[in-house]
This record gives sequence, structure tokens and C-alpha cells, in this order.
Amino acid sequence: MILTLFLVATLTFFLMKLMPGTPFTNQQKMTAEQIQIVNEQYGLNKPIWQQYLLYLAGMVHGDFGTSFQFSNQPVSYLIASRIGASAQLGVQAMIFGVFFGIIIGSVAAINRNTWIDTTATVLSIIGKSVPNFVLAVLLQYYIALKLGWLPVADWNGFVYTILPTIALGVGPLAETSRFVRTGMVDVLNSDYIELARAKGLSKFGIVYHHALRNSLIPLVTLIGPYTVALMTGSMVIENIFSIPGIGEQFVKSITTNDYPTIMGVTMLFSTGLVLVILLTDIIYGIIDPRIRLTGGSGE
Amino acid sequence: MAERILDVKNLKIDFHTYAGEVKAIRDVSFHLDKGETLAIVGESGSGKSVTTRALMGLLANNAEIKGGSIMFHDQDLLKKTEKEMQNIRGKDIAMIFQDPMTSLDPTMKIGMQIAEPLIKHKKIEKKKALAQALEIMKLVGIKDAEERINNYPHQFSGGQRQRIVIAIALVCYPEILIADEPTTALDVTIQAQILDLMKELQEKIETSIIFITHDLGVVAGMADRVAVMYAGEILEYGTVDEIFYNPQHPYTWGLLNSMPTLDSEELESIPGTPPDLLDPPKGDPFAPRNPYAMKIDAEEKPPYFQVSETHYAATWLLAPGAPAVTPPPEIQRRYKLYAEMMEQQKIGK
Amino acid sequence: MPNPRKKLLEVKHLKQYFGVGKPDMVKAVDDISFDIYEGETFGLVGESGSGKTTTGRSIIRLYEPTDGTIVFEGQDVSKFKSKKEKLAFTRDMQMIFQDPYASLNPRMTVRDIIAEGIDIHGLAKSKAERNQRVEELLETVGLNKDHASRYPHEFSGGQRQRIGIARALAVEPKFIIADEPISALDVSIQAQVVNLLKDLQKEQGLTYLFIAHDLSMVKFISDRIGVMHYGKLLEVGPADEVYNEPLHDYTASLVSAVPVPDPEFERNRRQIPYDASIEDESDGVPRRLHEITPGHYVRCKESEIPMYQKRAEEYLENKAK
Amino acid sequence: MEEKLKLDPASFEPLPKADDLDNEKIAAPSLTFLQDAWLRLKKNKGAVISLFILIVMFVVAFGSTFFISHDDLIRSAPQYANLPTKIPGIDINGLNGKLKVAGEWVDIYERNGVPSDVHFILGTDYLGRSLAQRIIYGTKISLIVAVAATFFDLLIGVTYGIVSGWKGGKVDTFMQRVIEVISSVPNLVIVVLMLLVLKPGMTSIICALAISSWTTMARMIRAETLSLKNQEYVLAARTLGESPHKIAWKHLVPNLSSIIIIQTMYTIPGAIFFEAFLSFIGIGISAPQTSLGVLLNDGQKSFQFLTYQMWYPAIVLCVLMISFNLLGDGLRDAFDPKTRR
Amino acid sequence: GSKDNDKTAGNVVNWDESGELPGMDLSKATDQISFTMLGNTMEGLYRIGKDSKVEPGLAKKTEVSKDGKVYTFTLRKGTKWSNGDKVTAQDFVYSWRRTVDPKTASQYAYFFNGIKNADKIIEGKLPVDQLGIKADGEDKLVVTLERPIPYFKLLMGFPVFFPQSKAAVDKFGDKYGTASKYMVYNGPFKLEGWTGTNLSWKLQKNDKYWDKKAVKLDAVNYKVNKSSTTAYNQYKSGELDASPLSNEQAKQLKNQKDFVEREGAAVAYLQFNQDSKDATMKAAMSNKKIRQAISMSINRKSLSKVIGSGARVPKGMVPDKLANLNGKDFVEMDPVVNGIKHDDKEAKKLWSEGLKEIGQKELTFSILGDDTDGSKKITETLQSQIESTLPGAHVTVQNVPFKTRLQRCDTGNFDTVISIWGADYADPISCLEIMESTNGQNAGHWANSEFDKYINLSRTVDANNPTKRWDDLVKAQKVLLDDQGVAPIYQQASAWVVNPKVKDLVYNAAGLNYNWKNAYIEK
Ligand SMILES: Nc1ncnc2c1ncn2[C@@H]1O[C@H](COP(=O)(O)OP(=O)(O)OP(=O)(O)O)[C@@H](O)[C@H]1O
Ligand SMILES: Nc1ncnc2c1ncn2[C@@H]1O[C@H](COP(=O)(O)OP(=O)(O)OP(=O)(O)O)[C@@H](O)[C@H]1O
Ligand SMILES: [Mg+2]
Ligand SMILES: [Mg+2]
Repeated sequence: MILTLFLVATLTFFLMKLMPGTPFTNQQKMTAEQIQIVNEQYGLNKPIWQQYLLYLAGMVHGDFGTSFQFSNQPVSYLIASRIGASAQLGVQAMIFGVFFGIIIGSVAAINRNTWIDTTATVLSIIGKSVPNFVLAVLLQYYIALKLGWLPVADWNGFVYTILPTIALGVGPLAETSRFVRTGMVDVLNSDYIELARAKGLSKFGIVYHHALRNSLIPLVTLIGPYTVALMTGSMVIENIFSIPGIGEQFVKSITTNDYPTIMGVTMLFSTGLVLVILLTDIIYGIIDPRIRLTGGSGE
Repeated sequence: MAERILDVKNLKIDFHTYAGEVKAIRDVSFHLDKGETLAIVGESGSGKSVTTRALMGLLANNAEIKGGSIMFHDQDLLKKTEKEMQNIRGKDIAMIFQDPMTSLDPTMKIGMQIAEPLIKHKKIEKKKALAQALEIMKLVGIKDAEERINNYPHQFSGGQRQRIVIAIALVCYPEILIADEPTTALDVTIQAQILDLMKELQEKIETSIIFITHDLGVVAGMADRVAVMYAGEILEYGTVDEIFYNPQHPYTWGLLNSMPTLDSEELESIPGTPPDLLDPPKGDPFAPRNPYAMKIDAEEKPPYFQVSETHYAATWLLAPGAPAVTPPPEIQRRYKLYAEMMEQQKIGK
Repeated sequence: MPNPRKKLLEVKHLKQYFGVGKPDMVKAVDDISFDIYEGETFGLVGESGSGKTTTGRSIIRLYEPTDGTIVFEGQDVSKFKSKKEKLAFTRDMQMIFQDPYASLNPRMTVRDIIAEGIDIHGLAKSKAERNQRVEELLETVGLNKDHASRYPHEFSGGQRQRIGIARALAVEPKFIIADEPISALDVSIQAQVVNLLKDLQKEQGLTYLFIAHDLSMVKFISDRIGVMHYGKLLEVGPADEVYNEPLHDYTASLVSAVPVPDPEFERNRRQIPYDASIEDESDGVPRRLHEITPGHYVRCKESEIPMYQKRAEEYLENKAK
Repeated sequence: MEEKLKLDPASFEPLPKADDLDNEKIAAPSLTFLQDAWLRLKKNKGAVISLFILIVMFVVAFGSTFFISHDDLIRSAPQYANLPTKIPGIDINGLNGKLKVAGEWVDIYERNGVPSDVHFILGTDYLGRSLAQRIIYGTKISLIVAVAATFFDLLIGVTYGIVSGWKGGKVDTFMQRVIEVISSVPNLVIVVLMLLVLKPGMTSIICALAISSWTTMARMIRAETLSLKNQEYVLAARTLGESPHKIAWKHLVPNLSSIIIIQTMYTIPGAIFFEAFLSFIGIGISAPQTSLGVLLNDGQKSFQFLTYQMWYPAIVLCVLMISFNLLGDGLRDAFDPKTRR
Repeated sequence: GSKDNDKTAGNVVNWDESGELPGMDLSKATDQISFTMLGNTMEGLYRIGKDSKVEPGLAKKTEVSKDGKVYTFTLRKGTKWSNGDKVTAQDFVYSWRRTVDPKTASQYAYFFNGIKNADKIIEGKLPVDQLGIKADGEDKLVVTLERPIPYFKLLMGFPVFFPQSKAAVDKFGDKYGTASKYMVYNGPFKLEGWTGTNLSWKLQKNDKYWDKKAVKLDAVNYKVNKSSTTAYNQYKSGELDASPLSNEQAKQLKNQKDFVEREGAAVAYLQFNQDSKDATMKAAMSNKKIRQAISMSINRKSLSKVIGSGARVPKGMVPDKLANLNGKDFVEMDPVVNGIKHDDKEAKKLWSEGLKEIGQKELTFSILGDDTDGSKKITETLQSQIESTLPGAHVTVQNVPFKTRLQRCDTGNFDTVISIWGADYADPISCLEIMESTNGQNAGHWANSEFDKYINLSRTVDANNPTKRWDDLVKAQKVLLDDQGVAPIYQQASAWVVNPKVKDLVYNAAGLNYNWKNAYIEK
């Protein structure tokens, strides 16, 4: 895991160095003396390998350097001040998507091959197929502006989070409901559900006590992909809803060649993802007794 | 005569599949008396599981019951609602499934899995139910039951899991226990233990058993009466001795013939494959594979011919006027044994 | 059966471990030795997980053995280095698999499945010859030549198993390893396959290693039987002797558990319990196969030989009575 | 019961040995795997309609190469800028060149003095270029990106997965580590970095997708290969002396085909979505090329006034995505061994 | 704007901003947003009022020496920093020295060019205390120039020349100017709620401001919307009092009451790389006829329509309404027609002649532009216009991020590039000097000694004579355009919708954009 992060850091660092343009291009009005001083401040005058080592050393201490866009603002501070909104939005979207996804998916599975199932399927396919940035624009225009039910943009409390959460959460919702439906249908066809029925348990009892847990466990594996989707999605959603998050800042730093920020955020995303994958394993171990006790792969 | 607790009459079941209607059960009748073990044998796809599932009211969605009745005491199970069936399942009629590796919920502690029927049917609280579950675990021979009650299924071996499945079935002391190939997935040594356990428990709990298998060896050890199924029909039924020593149907002959016995030197195989139930043959379903087949076999379905009070066989060979045939040597050997046994019994009486 | 015949296969101290160096190492096969003579059927029985399949696969070199040698027709098979030698070996030794549903590639026609070996070994010069070979083989295993263009899923289990046999026969092997070829089949179909194997042996002089856990069937088909338990070979001997006069406790227990389609017999059957602790080797005393009576071996300590000899004598006495 | 039976002795004649007994004839028509899957797929209305839509879209998009020239893409006609839909002969507000301006339907064509014989079926964009043309072209670009992603998915993903799964052991462990590293960088980040180093445009997007998109495929193929390689028919081929690459080609690939096809059906919408996303945030396809994402981005800016400029590309994109998803689901059901008997 | 603004009752305005506020250290600030916030929260010697008129600031009295080289300012008494400290002449001295100190690396230090020793100090050749600024007591400030600067007072209204409190800079150290709490203010407003990276902040009325009676607004709330669609939606829903418009929005809304056009004081122009590494390209771009042909094939009228949001056909390199002399706008002094006219026929002719001269049949060249949406539209349009007019011209467009564009300009890695230059202050020189042969902004390396001569004259001989000076500049521009050194393509403007109730907000195209000091909301 550390190795992964190390490789990612190395890769991004050298990619950055390959990029055309420096943050101080065309400051022809600065004198050579001034530029020299700036380069020294940012350590840009050292040989690449030294810059690289310094960068790695700094990174270990959570120091990603200073943002080029904001004067004197450490990237770590930038990230720290922006991560909250992104995290809140991401978590809310995940909860929203997973929660309703589970409900819709289970209901569809229990009533499979009925109109309920068909409706749920159609909805989830549409949900999967409408890009979240399109959805965001539509929601903002129709719900917020035309109907006036919710604020158009900004980040000042829960009501402000509703639209972005929905826009971002519909993808996971659709995905979850498909996944849960498939899983639940499998589980409902399994021998132990048959046995549960043979015990005389009611439909609800079977679903609640046996089917649900077993079909939800594999859902854990989706946390990773969801995290990626939410990170990506947040870039536009934050932009559209003017949310002070890290995603839209990432896009901005790309267009302004703000290397320290690009690298910092890349590392943040990668670390987040690696942690989430690790967490997935751990959670899997906790909720699936087959793994918990043997420590190996369950069979 | 013992009390008759189950009487299945003219059961017909179809499955709707995308290839057409699978006529899985075609006019099956049998009954079960209190305390006895009825074995249903037959090869794969002959309809054994479907029959038992019908008894439990657990048929797949695409199944359609075309006719017949299942009288449990004096109630027709086929007329019951799902709610009413839920109260019978697990309490009056319980079932053991074939594969112990997959029939336990992998994410629930086994204690709870055993206790579930108690909580459902006896309406007792969880703690008491778990205590009773512990008792029954001991009864089915799980060592260190106190500790293992909190384990998950994967921590048990196949044999132990099958014991747990049996425990679940027996925890409410059902009147009928249906065991669908309970030992097929197990090694012979474990199989023998499980079979012994079942016999033992049957005596203790006084339950009737419907035992499904395709292994005639197991039938010989377990059953009081035997029904031989083929292509959705029962071809022959009778007491275990009657079926093994005085079989009348050529299919039963074939089955017995294709098993190596203690000193058999030759195996006779039954050529061909069972018929496709999408389009079952009009006459005797076994006719195409039957070396003794007669013209009428291809045209008309044979009725049950009574061999003894308890023994019936559906073969035209028993029809008055049918030519006498010579069964295979192995069967003749069995006839001889039967004759000896009858002799002894007469003497015994 | 007459014994002093040519040894076709010698397995010497075969060991096959999985996950060597890991905490969950499995000693699937742990130091077993046996010989198979030309033209005989050697049966291998044992409960699930005892290492039967692994043994078979190690012999045919699907696994690289951890230790030990396998000598086939006087040659150490691990010494085959060149492609040609390896190919020649694969022609002589073939395998029939357990699962009739998994052993045929569902995306190939029966013709291509059977002809695979013919193609690899270049046994047919033309397409017509190839097709003809396939049709012959189909007939040999009792199938119809029309079946050649069909796909495996259209066949029943028994038919599939026979296609698998035809595939093995296509390269005209001398030795066939049959890994539980019947255990997934119905009783009525089992006999078909077993009879076919027997007939083929008679006609083509094949040698079999027949693996099964159904002791009665093994006894029926085999000339000699080896009994495996926990990766070890516990007893080897003529089929009748092993089945009727088992020397090792484990074999006795196994035999006693076999259900027999005879209610009288079943009523009187008593299962002999088995205590696996006699196999516990933690005492450090070496155990290996000792010949108790001619051709009948039991794995035991040196010190236990007399005990087993006594057992063998008892059987003789009982028989005499 | 047998009393009433009065049987003709002739009926007790032995049944003539029917030859279909020994021959074990199979009555059912022989179906190959693909035929069978096709039959199943045909039962799924949604999938068939989707397939049809996709074929039409492919044909139109790629056929347009002959009709939509480079010049068409770059030629601007400001006098026709931002005209709404006008379909001759149809007089439904919204489709007749009228647009709601400040609550009133106004004939934009008339207002802008557009000659009466000029009409645009899907209206025009800010440079007066036919939106229909641009959507078709954009669809083509999106599809090209999708096809390219699929190509890499197949080329790299499948090969990688098979090699990794087949070799096993250390090789496998190493190859899995590589995948792990690649996939622990969100692929957007990879793409962004790529786009910074290369210049933005289709090549970069495709390169970026080539780097990051195949990992899922490789994972799935590897997992399946791991189980396939222990399948008895593969073992059988090995005992016959078949060489590994022949085994891969004859046994693995055909049996992986359903997974490959299904996964492809999910890769494609993923790639389309991704391209649209990149173009939407402004680092994707650049002029004069256009893509659905670019059109969406353009449309989004004047959405409050010219809703059609976003709605049309959005609808096309959604239909495309829905079709691929539905077809993917349909194929999965058709190929899924679990639903086979 | 539809609205009921009860929630922000009182004198509060909600304003849109298109990006974050990067920093408030006036020695380091480089962007419009920072300058606007500094201009409203700080005050220098003068404020720039309506139409770039100089208005009183901290300087109560100003004396200028005869030769125009020495300015003596007397500061207003009793002005305070927001922390209560007095604003003194030393604060100016400290601030100016800090800015020109090469260690500060101020990108706007070049503004000090003309103040005594400034250039040398910036180059590190002289110590900072040699800068031509002295404090004479607490209230008197003496500034010495190297040459007369006619627009010196205008400069003084620009934030780099504002005072800074040494106490505050020392106290906050690295953090100085990185958040609203790490600053002291002496302007009409204080900055509040700015964390350094967030998307909203506000200008809060400063109670310690010397002229606080003139300040009518309680607060201006700034909200950052990076999407103009969102900004407009917020404006429509009443959450904002103003929203910038994208080109398309502007086109749709230009007849509305609340539509406001903001001059940009910037002209976009095409630079030709006359120093290309590619010999053919170098020859082509150095060929006047080819440059003219390209320029003439551009239909600037239709281009500005495409761009929308008030973009106009340029009148030269100097935007109109930027500067005037005695009421006469610079662009009207001698209206240029060459270099910005559209004539397809002429273009075709010149093109084929030019191609012949350089011995080519056709020419493929690229247009480099930014990757913003607006810029993409421009390059697309240019591509279409040029290709359809000039036979054998093949245009590729390259849209790259801003910084990349600058870097490629620097390294000469382009054929033609769209540059845009905004005046830093309301004087034509600001827009013309960039084409001097030595100027770093002159990426195409167009060199013309006549042009350089006129620019130099305006700085030296004619510096104190406004009429002559303007004449020099007019001539310079004529030279530039006659030779088609660059091809101006449009004059920038931006379009907004603004709540009509917001009154007396001062907007200037050059320098500081918004001055909120006297603004109020009509009840
Ligand atoms: N849900 C179903 N849909 C369609 N056909 C079915 C279904 N369930 C069972 N069948 C068919 O009914 C017939 C009888 O099946 P059943 O499971 O009762 O056989 P069985 O005797 O239990 O066989 P086995 O020994 O393999 O368990 C088979 O042909 C089977 O294919
Ligand atoms: N590839 C493998 N990797 C690790 N362990 C294995 C592998 N193959 C087999 N084993 C283990 O080796 C032991 C012997 O397995 P094997 O398949 O040979 O048994 P078997 O006697 O054939 O059993 P069965 O009757 O179930 O087929 C088992 O414990 C099994 O789990
Ligand atoms: Mg069954
Ligand atoms: Mg095995």
C-alpha cells in the first residue's frame, strides 16, 4: 500500500516535470534577480532528483509545498480547508445512493418479474445512463430555479446539500439497486433460503433475517469504485453548485498549472482510494464471518 | 394397521419453461403411515424432489399443480394458503436438504439457525429457544455444543453441518421428516453415521420419514417401504423386502442389476437415457429402454397391478395373459432368497 | 490374476504438497509408492480429500511433484525434457475426468473435442481421415456418428462421460487414469460406463488407474486396490482381499460403511468405528508399506507387522471354516 | 382394477428393438452456443430494441463521414446562429422555429430574417452550424472513443488477464500489484495528467483510456481464467499435450467470450461517459472536432434560454448509454450460465 | 432582477465573483480580484473615481515640482488602520520598499519604473533604502522620480502604491494577507469571512475609515461561482444582485433593463511569430503581405457577434474609452483604418502575392489560444473565416491552458497566437509599450525602429507636453498597424446583469475595476 502510494507520487512528480509551462512563465516584468529568488523559494532551481527527494520528504510530513494560485497558501491548508465540503458531499451522496439503492434493489428482487421489478430496472438504467453533470444542470434549473424549492447553489447548511447530493448520488443509487437486485435474486435462489422457507419463516422474516445480510455483504466491494465515481463526480458537481470542495479546486489547479496543488490532490485522491480499498477488506472481514474467523478466503 | 398421516393422490405437476411444459410429476400417489420410513428411489430428474417440494408447498414459481390432493391427516395441503403452510412447515412437516455445504446461512450463528423454527412456531423467547437448540445439538451428536452454538457454518465439517441441518428439522418434533438425499454429498463413513443417527432419532422422536435417494444400498438400510420413481411416475412400490427380493418391474430389475453386490461378477446396465419430460412417451415411460418391452407398452400406460397387499407394480408384464419372461440371473437369485424368507416366516409364524 | 507381469508404472515415494512455505501448506499426497502392472486395473479409494485426484494428476504431470519419482515404461517421466518426449508421453498416458459437465469444452463440437488429441499428435493425414477416426471412436463408446457435430450441452451425463472416454482413446494410449469417472452418474448409467471401460480394456489391452470413493464399484472393476487416507496409502492388495479381508482398521471401517442393496445384509450391518490416532506419526517411529501376505501391503510400523500377519491368518482360518 | 382389462394378445408381442435406443438420438435441433444466446437475447425486447438503436446510431454516425466534411464542421454562419428546431410542415411550438422568449413564442427564423427555405431540424449552435450535423459528428467521436477503449480493453485487458491468471504464482502476484497501483489512482487523475503532458484531444483521451480502462477487464478475465484453468477440459487438453497458447486460444478465449462481451458492453458506456465528462469540464476533445460532451458543455451555458441546445445532445447521449446498458444486461442474461439449463 | 431581499435587508449587496480571492498582500497581488478587494479595503494617496478621475484619498495636499520629478504629499490627519494604529508616511515608505525589494518578488514591482532607483533596486543592484521615497515626519511624503510621469497620480490609485503597516506585516509573518484576519485595513471596507481558500467573503463597512460617512453600504457579500449558468440562476432566484454573463447569455439578455456592459480596457490581437524556428513559417510571418492578408480576411464584426458580451471591433491596439486628452478619446485622434479592416478581395490578392514572394503554394499554420470556452469560439471562428477566404490556407487551432499559452509564447513555440492585453492604467502607453522590440510581451518579435523611436520620445523629450506626447503615441500606433506588426481582432468587454437598485457603483475598465465606496441600494 505504501509502495503503491510511493509509485503514484513518483509518477505524478515526474509527469508534472514533463508538463510544459511553469507557474512563472512570462513574468518578463520580473527581473532575473526576482525570478531567481522565487525559484529558490519554491526550490525549483535544484536538480530534479533533489527536488524529488525533497518532495517525498515533505510529503511524509504532510507538506506538499505552497500553492501557486494562492499566495503563500500551503497546499496542505488548501486541502484541509476544502476537504470538508467534498467529504460531506461524498458521504451524503454515498449514503443516499446506497440506502435507497438497497431499498429499491431488494424490493425489485422480492417482486422479481413483476411490474415493480421492471420499473426499478428501467429507473436504475436511466439513473446509470444520465451523466451526473447533466442531471446537476437540470436539477438546478428545474427544481431550484423554476420551482424554487431549494437554493440554486452555495454551501450554507443542509438544504444547500440536497440537490448536489442527489445529483451525485443517483449514479451509486442506480448501481446499488442493480447490484442488490442481482445479489438478492441469487441469494433467494440459494439452498439456505430454501431451508429457511422450510422452517416456515414468513417472507419478511426470510428477507430480513437471511436474504438481506447475505446479499448486502458483497456490496462492500463497491465502496472503492463508488469512491472513485464520487471523487470524479464531485469535480463538476462542486463547480455547478459552487461548493467549496477539493474537486473543483483540482480542476482549477489543472488549468492554472498549479503543480503543488495537482500533486497534493492527486496524492490525496490516491491515498483516499488506497485507504478505502484497505477499509473494504477490513469491513468485509468484519461483516462476513467466513473471512473474519479464518482470516483467509471464505469458501 | 398404523395410522395413516399422509396420503398423496394423483398428483400432477407441470413446469412452465421457455422450452415448453415440463411434465415433471405425472399422476403420483403414495401414502405414509405413522412412524414408518418411506424411501423414494429413482434416477436424476425422475421427480423425487419435486414431489417432496409439493408436500412442503415450496414449489418453484413456474410450477403448476395440475391435479391431485395431498391429505395431511384430514386437511388437503394443496388447498392451504401460503400463510397456513408457513405454520405447517418446520413444525408438522420438516425437511432436510441434499447439500449440507450450502443449506446453512453462512452469516448466521448456527445456534440461531436452529432456534429459528422454535421462535417462529412455538413462540418462545430467544434465550429459551437457544437453550432448546443446545439440547437438540447434543442430541444430534455435536461435541462441545455449548461452545459451538456460537459458531458459523463454515467452521463445521460436512458431516457436522448435516447434523445441524437435521437438528433444525427436528427441533420442533415434526410428524413428518422429509430427507431429500441427505447423504449424497457425504463420504460413506460419514453417510453411515448420519443414517444411523436418523434411525436413532426416528425412534426417539417418533417421526415418519420420507427418504429420498438414488442409492439402493441406502434404501435397503433405511426404508420400511419403497417407491421406485421413473420419469415422474411411481413404477413400483412395496415393502423393502418386496422391492429388493421380489421386484416385478423391469426398471427395478435394471436398477438392482446395475449395482455391484457382494459377489456379483457382471453388471447389467440399463441402456439409453430417461425420456424427455417435455414430451413424455404415451405408454410405459420405461418402454424404450426396456428389453422386455411389448407392443402395448408403447401404446398404453400400464395400471398398477397388485402383487401383494402392500406391493404394486405398473408393468404390463403382470397383466393377465402377458407372456412369462425370465428375469436376469441376479433377480432370480433374489427371488430365491425371497422364497426362502417367506418359507422361514411361515415357519416363524 | 497372474502377478509376475511387466510393471507399466512405478510410483516411488511420491509427495505432492501445495502452498509450500505458506502457513496453510497442504500435504495432499505424502510419500506414497505403488506399482501398476500392464493390463491390470488398479483401484484407488479413499474418502474425500484423501489425495486420490492429486495422485492421479501428479502421475500424468499436471502437477510438478514435490518429491519422488514416477517411472513409466521404465523411464523416469520427470526426465522428459524435449517437446517430443513429452508429447510421446502424453500419447501413452491419458485421463478421464470426474465431472461430465466440466470436462468438455462447451464451446467446441464433439468432433473437435475428440479430435483434439488427433490434431496435436498429427494422427490424421487428412480431414476425411480425421472425421473417420472420430466416427469410429464415437461408435466405440456407443454413440452415434451424427453426434459429432453437436455441442456437449446437448448430451446427458453418461453420454458426456463416454465422449470424454473417446477423447482419451483418440491418441491410443496404453494407460488411462480414470478419476471418479462414474461418481457423478446415476446408478443405471454408471454400469454403462463401467462396462464400457471393461470392454475397452479387454479389446485394447489398456491399463487403468481407477479412482473412486465407491468401494463396491472399485472392487468390481479393479484387480488390485490401494486405500488412501490423509494423503497416505494405507493398504494395497488384490481387490477381493482388500474388500473381503481388510487388514488395516481404516479399510475395515470403510468396507463396513458401504451400503449394500440387500435389506437382510443391511439389517445386520454394523459399522466399524475407526480411530485415526493409529496414523498419528508424532511418535517418530517410521511407517511404511510392509508386505503382510504375498501382494498385500499395509502401512505400519515394523513392530505392528506380526499383528497384521495374525489378522491375515484369522481370515484364512475363517475362510477355511 | 385389472379386471376390466381385456387385452389383445397381440399387444404382448415384444416391441421391435427401436434403433433409436442404441443410437441415443437427440431430437432437439443442434444449437451452437451463440445461436442459443441469440435466441435468448431475442426474447429480451429491451435488448433487441437497444441493439437496433445502436446499429442505427453506428451506421448514421460513421456513415456521416461521407456527408459531413471538415468544412461543415468549421464553417460558421453567424446569420443563422442559435436557431431552434424547424421542421417544415410541422406546426408545433418548439418544432416550428419558434422559441419561448420571455414567456412568448417568437419565431426566431422570422426575427433573424432567415430565408424561408432554410430550416434546421435540430436547430443551430452559436456559430450557426447545424446542431443535427454536430450531434451526429459528436456521436461518431464518442463512438470512436468507445471503440478505441474497447479495443484496448480487449487487447491489453484480455491478454493481461489471461497471462496473469494462467501463469499464476509470482508472475500473477506481480501483475496484480501493477493493476493495484494503476487502479489506486483515480482514472480521471491519470487522464488529466496525460492530457497535461500530451495535448488535449482525442489521441490523448484514447491514450489515457488505454492506460487506465483495461484494469477491470483484466481483473475479471484473470479471475475467470483462474477458475477455467482448473476446469477439467483444460486439464484434458494439457494431458493431450496441447501448448499453452493454443489452450488459451481454443479453450480459454471461447469460454471467456461471454464475460468479454458483457464487460465490453459496460466498458463502452463508461468510455463514452468519460469522454463526455472530460469535454464537459473543458479538457477533452478540441475544435474543430466536437463530441457529445462538448455539445453538452456548450448547451449548458445557454440552457436558460436555448434549452434545446443541451437537451438534444443530452438525449442522444442518454439514449446511447441506456442502449448499451440495456444491451449489456440483455447479453449478460443471455450468456449467463446460471440461466442455462 | 426579480427579488425580495429581506434576508439581506439593510444596505447589503450580494455580488458574484468568478474565482477565489488568491491573496491580500498588496506587494504580491497579481490579479483583478485581489486588486479589487485591496482597492476597497485599503486606501492610498488617491482613489480612482468615476471615469478614472482621480479623487482624494490619504493625500490632502500634493505639490509637484516644476520639472515634474518631485512630488510632495501631505497626508490627511487622523486616519487609522483597522487595528487602531495611525496611518503614517512611514507606512508608505515601508510598503514601497517592501514591494521593490527583490526578495519580495513582486510581479508588479515594474510599476515603480520611473521612480528614482526603482529599476536598479528590483534588479538587486541597489539597496531598498535608495528608493525615491522619503517620509518627512508622520504626515509628509516626498517622492522623487527619474523622469516625469504624466499619469503619476493615476498610478497612486493603484494598490501597489498603497501603504502597509509594518507592525501588521511583522506580526502575521508568513500568514500576512492569507486570510481576512491576517490583515489590517485602512479603506472604506474591511474584509471578513475570507479564509484564504473559500468561495465567499464580504466587504464590511470600516468604522475607522476617515470618510466613513460617505460609505453607505453595510456590506458587500461576495460569492464565487465558477459556472456562469449557476451565477445567472442565482441572480434569477434573487440570491445575487449581479451576475456576469456568458456570451450566449449576453446575446439573449442584451435588451433587458438590468443588462450592463462593462468595458474591458483590453484588446485581443493576433501575434505573428516572425522568429519561428521553422524557416517557412518564419518567412511567411515576416512577410507583410501575408500578415495583412490574414488580418484582412478576419471579419471582426461577425467575430465580435460570435463572442457576444459586448465585444467590439477594435479601433487599434488601444481600447476606446480608456484615455482621453481634453475630452478627445485617444482612438479618435487619428482614426486608423489600416491593420483592422476587413476586405476579402484585397486579402486574397495580398495572400497570393505574399505566397509567391515566399515561394509557397499554400500555407498551414496554427492559431494558439487559451482553452477557455470564449477563446475556443474565437479560434474556431478565425479558423473558419481565414480558411474560407484565403485559398490554400490551412488553419489548425490549438487551445491550451493559459499558462501553457504563455510559456509557448515565451519559447516561440507557435505560429500565430491570440494575446490579450489589458491596460494597467488609463493611459495609451500601457497598451503600446508592449510592442517595443525589447518588450517581453512582444512574442512575435516584430521589430520596428520607428515605433521604438516614438515610444521613447513620449517617455523622454515629450513627457511633460501632453499634446506632443499623445502625438508620438498616435504615430507609434500607426506604424504598428500599417506594418501589421500585430492584428488586433476585438476589443474586450464583459456583460453583466446587475440589480438596477444598486447605484453609484464605480466601474473602471483599467486598473481597479470596482470602487464600492459610494455605492448604495435604492430603496
Ligand atoms: N423449477 C423448475 N423448472 C423447470 N423444470 C423443473 C424445475 N424443477 C424441476 N424441474 C424438472 O422436473 C424434473 C424432476 O426434477 P426433480 O428435481 O424432482 O428430480 P430429482 O428426482 O430430485 O433428481 P435429482 O436426483 O437430480 O435430485 C426434472 O426434469 C427437472 O428438470
Ligand atoms: N491445487 C491445490 N492447491 C491446494 N490444495 C489442494 C490443491 N488440490 C488439492 N488440494 C488439497 O489436497 C487435498 C487432496 O485433494 P484431492 O483432490 O486429491 O482429494 P480427493 O481424494 O481427490 O478427494 P475427492 O474425493 O473429494 O475428489 C485436499 O485437502 C485438497 O484440499
Ligand atoms: Mg433432487
Ligand atoms: Mg478427487
